[in-house]
Amino acid sequence: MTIKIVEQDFDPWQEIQSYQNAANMMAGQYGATSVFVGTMRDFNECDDVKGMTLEHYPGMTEKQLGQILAEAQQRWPIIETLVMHRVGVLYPNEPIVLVAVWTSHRGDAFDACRYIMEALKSRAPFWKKEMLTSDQERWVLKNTDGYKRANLPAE
Amino acid sequence: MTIKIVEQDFDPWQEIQSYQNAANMMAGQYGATSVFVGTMRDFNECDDVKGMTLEHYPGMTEKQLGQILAEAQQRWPIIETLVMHRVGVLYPNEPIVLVAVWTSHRGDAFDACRYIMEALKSRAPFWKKEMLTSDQERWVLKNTDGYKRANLPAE
Amino acid sequence: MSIKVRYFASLKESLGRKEDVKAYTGDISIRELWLICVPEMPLTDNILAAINMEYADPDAIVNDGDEVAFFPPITGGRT
Amino acid sequence: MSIKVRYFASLKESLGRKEDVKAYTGDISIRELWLICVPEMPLTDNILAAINMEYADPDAIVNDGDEVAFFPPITGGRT
Repeated sequence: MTIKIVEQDFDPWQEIQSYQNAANMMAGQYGATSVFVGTMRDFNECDDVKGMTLEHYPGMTEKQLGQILAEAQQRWPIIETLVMHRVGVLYPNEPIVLVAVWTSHRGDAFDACRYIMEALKSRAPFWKKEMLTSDQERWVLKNTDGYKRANLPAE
Repeated sequence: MTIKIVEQDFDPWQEIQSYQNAANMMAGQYGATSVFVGTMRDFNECDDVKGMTLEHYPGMTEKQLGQILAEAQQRWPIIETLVMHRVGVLYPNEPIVLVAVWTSHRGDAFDACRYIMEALKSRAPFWKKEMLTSDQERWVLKNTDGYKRANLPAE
Repeated sequence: MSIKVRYFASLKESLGRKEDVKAYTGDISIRELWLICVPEMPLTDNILAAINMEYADPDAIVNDGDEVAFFPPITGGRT
Repeated sequence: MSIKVRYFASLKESLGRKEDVKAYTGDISIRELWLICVPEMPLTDNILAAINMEYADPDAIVNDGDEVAFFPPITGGRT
């Protein structure tokens, strides 16, 4: 179970590959991996966004994410979990968040990955400030519900 | 939208990375990626498994998978999808199946990825034959329901 | 013309062959085609059928030139 | 001793500072602490609070040595 808060751009697929190849993964034991990657888009609420600053509350972030992963491990038979989240200045097409869950069976992997992602969005103290192509800056006001289908152009 | 049936071992994370870097992905447009990878374990129904042969029905496999992806694209606003499935002789820890879905919003990515995976298991003509460490061979008789929580050691 | 009948996986192994080709002698159902090709074994629920790579019921009609397949329940994907 | 009060994101920008340190003068609630630190602004539902990095209600009691934080709704993850 690993939580990484990173200040530099990262390649989520390479991170998963490295993590999976690490010794603690128990090769041959896991049968299912569910991954979610959230990536910065270059538009939001109809305005062009050229960059974003992600602020967080160091310490509380790790504490809340640790609790979320512990809850997930109680609810599902999880073999391993990797959670990464960017902070600092981001540009379009850069990954923001990565959640990867390794289990024996696919239902558990899907359910646990989604649970962690939704819990992260509702409890982990991150704040996004967007920089528009007009050079205006604005704070993103709230998150959406990931279980509802998104019909709006808004985030 | 890409379907690949492959006879050689593949690295799912590298495949996703390459696919995502390809020009048709519309950088900056997608915000969410949901991935499922199914990997061969070295045990099943309490016996040690040292290898597996995956047979398929060439032509029907691609046809059924194509229909599944078309259905998913009708139900969710999908930007891109990659589905890969191994055939031939596999060994423990090798990936069997990869489903990756790129969308704007995370709910759509999760839902579509899971839909494709469940539909694949119920409709794509693949058959597994396990080779046990005792050198016995046996056909796997049926698939499990991925929406039910798995409590049994069986697949 | 003719109808091509293909067998897969454990069914192919049980039968000891991977296909039959039957001369077309008028429209017949999947169930009837099975009787002609595999008279020694009943067509149970555990055997699936496809016509031209689409799943088909035992009562579906096979036409001249069709490719029919019989196979056991599928077991793709993982866990 | 004392209570450390931290502000984040847009709230930090509005206030023009990232923290206050208040001398401890007995147990007080989150709501009372806010009144002391930010008398110019009401503690609305749009401002969340944490005590020692755990979410806390406005009525929760702050103890000596605690770290309290106030911040706007969180917006991590993506889409």
